[in-house]
Amino acid sequence: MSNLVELVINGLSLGSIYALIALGFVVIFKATEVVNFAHGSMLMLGAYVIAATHGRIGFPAAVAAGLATAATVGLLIDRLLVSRLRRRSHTALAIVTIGVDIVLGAELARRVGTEVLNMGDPWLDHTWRVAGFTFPVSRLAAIAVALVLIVAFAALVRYTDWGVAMRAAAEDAEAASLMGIRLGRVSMVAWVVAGVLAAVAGLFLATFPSPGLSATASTTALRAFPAVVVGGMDSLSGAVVGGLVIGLAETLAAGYSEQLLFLGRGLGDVAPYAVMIAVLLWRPTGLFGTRELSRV
Amino acid sequence: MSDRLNRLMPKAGWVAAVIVLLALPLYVDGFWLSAGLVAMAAAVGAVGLTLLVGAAGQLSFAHAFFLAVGAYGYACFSGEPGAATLGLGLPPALGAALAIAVTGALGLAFSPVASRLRGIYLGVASLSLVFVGQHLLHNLTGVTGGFNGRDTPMFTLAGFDVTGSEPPVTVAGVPFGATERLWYLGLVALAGAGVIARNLLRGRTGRALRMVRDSEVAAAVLGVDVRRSKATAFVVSSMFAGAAGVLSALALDRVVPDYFGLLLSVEFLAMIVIGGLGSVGGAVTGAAFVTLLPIVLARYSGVLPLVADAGSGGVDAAVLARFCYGAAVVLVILIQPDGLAGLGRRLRARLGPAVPSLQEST
Amino acid sequence: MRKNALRVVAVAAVVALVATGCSTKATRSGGATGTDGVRTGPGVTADTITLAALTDMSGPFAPIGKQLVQVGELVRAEVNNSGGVCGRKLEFQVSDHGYNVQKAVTLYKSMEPNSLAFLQILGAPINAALAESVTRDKVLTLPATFAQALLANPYVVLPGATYDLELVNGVAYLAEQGRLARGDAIGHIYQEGEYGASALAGSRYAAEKLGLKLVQRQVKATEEDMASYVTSLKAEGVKAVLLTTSPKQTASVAAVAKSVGLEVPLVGNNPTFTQSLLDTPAGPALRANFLWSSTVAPLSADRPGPKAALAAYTKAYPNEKPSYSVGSGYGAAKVFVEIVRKACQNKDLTRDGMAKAFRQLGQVDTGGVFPPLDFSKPGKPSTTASGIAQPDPALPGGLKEVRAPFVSDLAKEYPAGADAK
Amino acid sequence: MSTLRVDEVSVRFGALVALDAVSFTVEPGTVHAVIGPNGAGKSTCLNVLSGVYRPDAGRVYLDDRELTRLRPHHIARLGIARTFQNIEVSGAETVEDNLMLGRHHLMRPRLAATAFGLPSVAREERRHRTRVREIADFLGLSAALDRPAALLPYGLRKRLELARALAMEPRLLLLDEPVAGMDGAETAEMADVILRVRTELGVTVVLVEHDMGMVTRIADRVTVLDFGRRIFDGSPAAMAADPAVVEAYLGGAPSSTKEPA
Repeated sequence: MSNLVELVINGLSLGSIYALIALGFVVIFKATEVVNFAHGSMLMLGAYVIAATHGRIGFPAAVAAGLATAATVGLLIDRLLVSRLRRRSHTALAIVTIGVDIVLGAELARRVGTEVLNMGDPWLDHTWRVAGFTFPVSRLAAIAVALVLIVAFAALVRYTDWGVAMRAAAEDAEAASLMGIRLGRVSMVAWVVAGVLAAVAGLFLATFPSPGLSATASTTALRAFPAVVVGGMDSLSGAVVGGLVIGLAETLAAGYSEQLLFLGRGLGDVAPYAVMIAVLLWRPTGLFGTRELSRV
Repeated sequence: MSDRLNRLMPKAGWVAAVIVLLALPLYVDGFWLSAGLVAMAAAVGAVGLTLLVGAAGQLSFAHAFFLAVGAYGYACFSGEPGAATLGLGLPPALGAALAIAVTGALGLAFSPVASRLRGIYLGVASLSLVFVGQHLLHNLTGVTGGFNGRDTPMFTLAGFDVTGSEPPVTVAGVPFGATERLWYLGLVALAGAGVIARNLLRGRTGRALRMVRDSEVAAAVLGVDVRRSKATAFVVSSMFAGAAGVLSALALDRVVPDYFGLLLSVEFLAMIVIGGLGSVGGAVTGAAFVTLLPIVLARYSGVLPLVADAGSGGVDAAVLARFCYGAAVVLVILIQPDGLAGLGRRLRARLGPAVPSLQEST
Repeated sequence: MRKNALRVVAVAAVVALVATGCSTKATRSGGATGTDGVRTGPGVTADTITLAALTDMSGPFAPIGKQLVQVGELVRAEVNNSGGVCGRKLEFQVSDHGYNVQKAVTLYKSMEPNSLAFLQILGAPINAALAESVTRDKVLTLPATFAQALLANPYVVLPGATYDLELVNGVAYLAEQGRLARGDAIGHIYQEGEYGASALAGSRYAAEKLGLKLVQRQVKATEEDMASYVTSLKAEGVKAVLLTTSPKQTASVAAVAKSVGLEVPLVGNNPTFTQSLLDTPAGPALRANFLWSSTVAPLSADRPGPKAALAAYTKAYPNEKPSYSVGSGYGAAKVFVEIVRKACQNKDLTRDGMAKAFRQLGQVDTGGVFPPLDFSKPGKPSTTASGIAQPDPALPGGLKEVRAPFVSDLAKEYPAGADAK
Repeated sequence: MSTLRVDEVSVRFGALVALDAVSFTVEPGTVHAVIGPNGAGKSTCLNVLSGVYRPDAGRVYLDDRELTRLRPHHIARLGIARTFQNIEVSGAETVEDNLMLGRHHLMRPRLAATAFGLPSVAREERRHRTRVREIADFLGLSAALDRPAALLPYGLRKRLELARALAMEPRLLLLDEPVAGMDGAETAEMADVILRVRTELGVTVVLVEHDMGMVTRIADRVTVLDFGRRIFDGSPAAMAADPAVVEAYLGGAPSSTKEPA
């Protein structure tokens, strides 16, 4: 029983990081209908900058630098590529981000090599014990930061001009643009916000219980894809729910791998995708995604 | 006269290309033939994917999975019976055909998902096939040999070894071993794949697929069964992937699960984008570019300026190759949406008037 | 129109036929006997012997591949400076496969015809994919891995004990120290594939012999967060955890174990550790609980082999951080040079000559990089000894030897080799 | 010849009622116009007829055959063709290939035979291409056969869409605002084409239209919708005099009399 409780705690804390990654995907998708396959590299870039600079400038400044770098890359992708290709098919745009991911990923993998880079975070391997259960401080920080960011972001969407514009653009880009909404600005802010979210997620993905940043961090980010799809690509609350569901699925499948042996070994890695397929068969646009009207 | 010459030029070009390809094993060594074989296998797969993504507009990351099914399917159907891994000992040609059929059947099994989902949802959902596939390849050890994979059965046709050296054949003083023989099998497969894809794209099926891509509603009111068309595209594309899998298995001697990962699917997408979505010729060119670039760079990294020695921490051949094709993907979509195929068309249009287009444009 | 097309075909065919007549590929080098009475095979000319290295310099194992090639070059320079072998200079042909099977297979085909042997083929899936070709081409290879399944291949040179033996000795060491008793549970976290399967054979054997309960957890190479595995091992009350993982996974296990209060020894195989782990938050946990059970000596070991390897390496590459691969690469290259020398004595520098020389080698001393090696028994490991080391950030390589290589009583009875299950 | 019967059809989008128990009957061989102000539910109506939307209540019959439960491609195969308000042609394809798409349901689905390029497939293609050229002739598109559809001027693209619908050899043709965005001369030409389709080819035409003048000129019968409800059904002449139509559709001012409401 205590095993289950600890696994659930692990799952939810991992899920909160997936939620952050998923949120970044959804912001971009909602505002520009682009599926950003470069999200993993943006995440890794942010984390890499933090890891590479904290020794010289200290952790807080390194985090600021990491967020700024990832946001800048987001901005560049938007200005140099997405804004020029707005009229093209979503598939073409998705493939452009794959191209970006290949280039950025190759360079980051080359720099990190097989090293495991320390993130220089203040949480180290500290834990917090309550009623016999252990909570890693870094994951508590992750949950807290995720909560703050999600609330802040929800407020941004609800109360600011940009939020209104983004929702309008998501409804009908053409109509929004006729109504004087600057789609360019909506898209730009979305990419910058996504960059920040990616870097934050990257930071927490590379802190305890993970020992540091390694070249495979961007593949871990791929696991947020099932989270996004389970929640629904255009639903912000869906991203959060999807992240938690996937985190739980992965942790439970790994924790109970002996009991689930009939499904084969190494199940933790596939569980997110199995959950995703199951959800998609039931609801083709995810749990909270907008359903399309036309019937063909 | 010049008019006639103009009409004859492309034909002569084709004939020359065919002759060069046929004569190549006489001149180049095993490395180039082997690299060429890998490229031909990739080209067969890319042609299939361009039918699905380019013509039918369905984004799929599942191609590596279907390639694996083809490769392992062939190994199972034609493998030695009684070995550690399942083998039915069927004649290789039959085994290959069955492997392709099984791949098509799996494509059909996935098509309910494919036809329910649109665009990007399908793309992401198809990712799961690659991961579930990897899981199965590692765990169904009795069939797949697990992590270490299994050997590819030899391909023989009516007593003639295509992947061996019996009976010995020597042409113009060059002994024709496994690689040389397999080269011709690759050529036949590639030519077959190209012709089939072009026939499909030019006919009723291709027109319907492109209409489904452009507008599902319009296609439906024109009497096109949209779900069926999407399923057809998925099945046909899977069968091409199955054939590519068989060919890869033969080219690589052994099938190992690591090869059929997400990276392979992404490479296939890169091939068809660089080549030009929906174009058969483009898919072949793109496949050659993406597969040969890293191999050639690795082989000649010592000779090339700008390329650091591997492992020296600088930009070495492998990193450079990834930069090149990542950048190629971005640049093609940014400035040359029709890919290399479009570039070729434009060049030909400039060089000679009234040259019929060889590609099925999108 | 049709006539024209025919004419084109005819002309082209004639051109092709003429060209065929001057094909250059028709002449291919075969076996021959040189003027010095030495029979030569592929990769051997009158004044050079070419050895190939098919390695990873851009993929996940690039730093290992890179250091192995670097020390290989050092050994080569050493040999060539002292006159080479059989009056011939050693040449290396190095290719980078980036841990990609398809690339590796293609590159192998280009390297094989021009090389006497493969000084190195790095990567378990790549070795698996090439096993068939290696046997067919009868080319001696040295895989940079210690999986026991490789012993079955007569053309594979495997210096050192296999992963299973490392863990048998490791568990025996814990039992000797009184940290394990009959009836205790031990955990084993291992990667899927040959690496994990090989180690698992050892842990199963040791657990059975010592009356321990073995709790297995298989992980994928790409997994990084070990929290759920460690949590579930803790629930089983394990007294020690064996690790057959990547360094990053090792660090995650150590840190999580400490945080959930699982303060037990963690015993890892030789590829489970790199020095940079000690700079991460997992550093203190590793220093407290990690034991490196390895057939390769740590670089700081007080023996001539590791000392020479370290000295040569730091002299040639003062800015690099040497790891234990410097030692194992140095030792392996030495072994390989010995085989070439033996083949030279036999006046048979062919593929068959190399295979024969390999078996005739007898005892090989690598100056203590590896335990004394004996390759005379096909299918058996060249040694059953391995040592124990502990993390120590102050030393080169980050490891301090706590027990020199030994053969535990458990390992003596162990049916090591290709027939072990 | 067949009769299309729309029986109490309702369509709702959430709280919005797009069609509210609408009924009308299209007699064979007529041009039947469905008109109404913006948002009246005209396009929704056409979408129901062609099977793109499934109504929440009510039925549609072609003679005795119920269409309401059929998927769009089944309805198309029964001989109902349509065009779209925003032209839906494949821009990259040639005019001829776009027209060949209209023949899709008339050609046999032979995947393997097509793949291997059997002569019978080529023969079938040729046969249909001949017919497609005739249709192009009929609509004055012959000169443009080889051009990509995207390069045609707007008016010709509208006409191409109509030609593609005709290539399906339909019994019933549904046209969604066929003259939207056209100038006077183009409108007149299109009206002429539609009449020829009815008289020379004997195809029944259902026309959703905004252009009042055109409707009164060519329609045999008119159904007027307003806010999803049918407010009139009868001859064009009677419509002009109907007070409800005048009120709803003409903004309270019949164009002929200019009388304040």
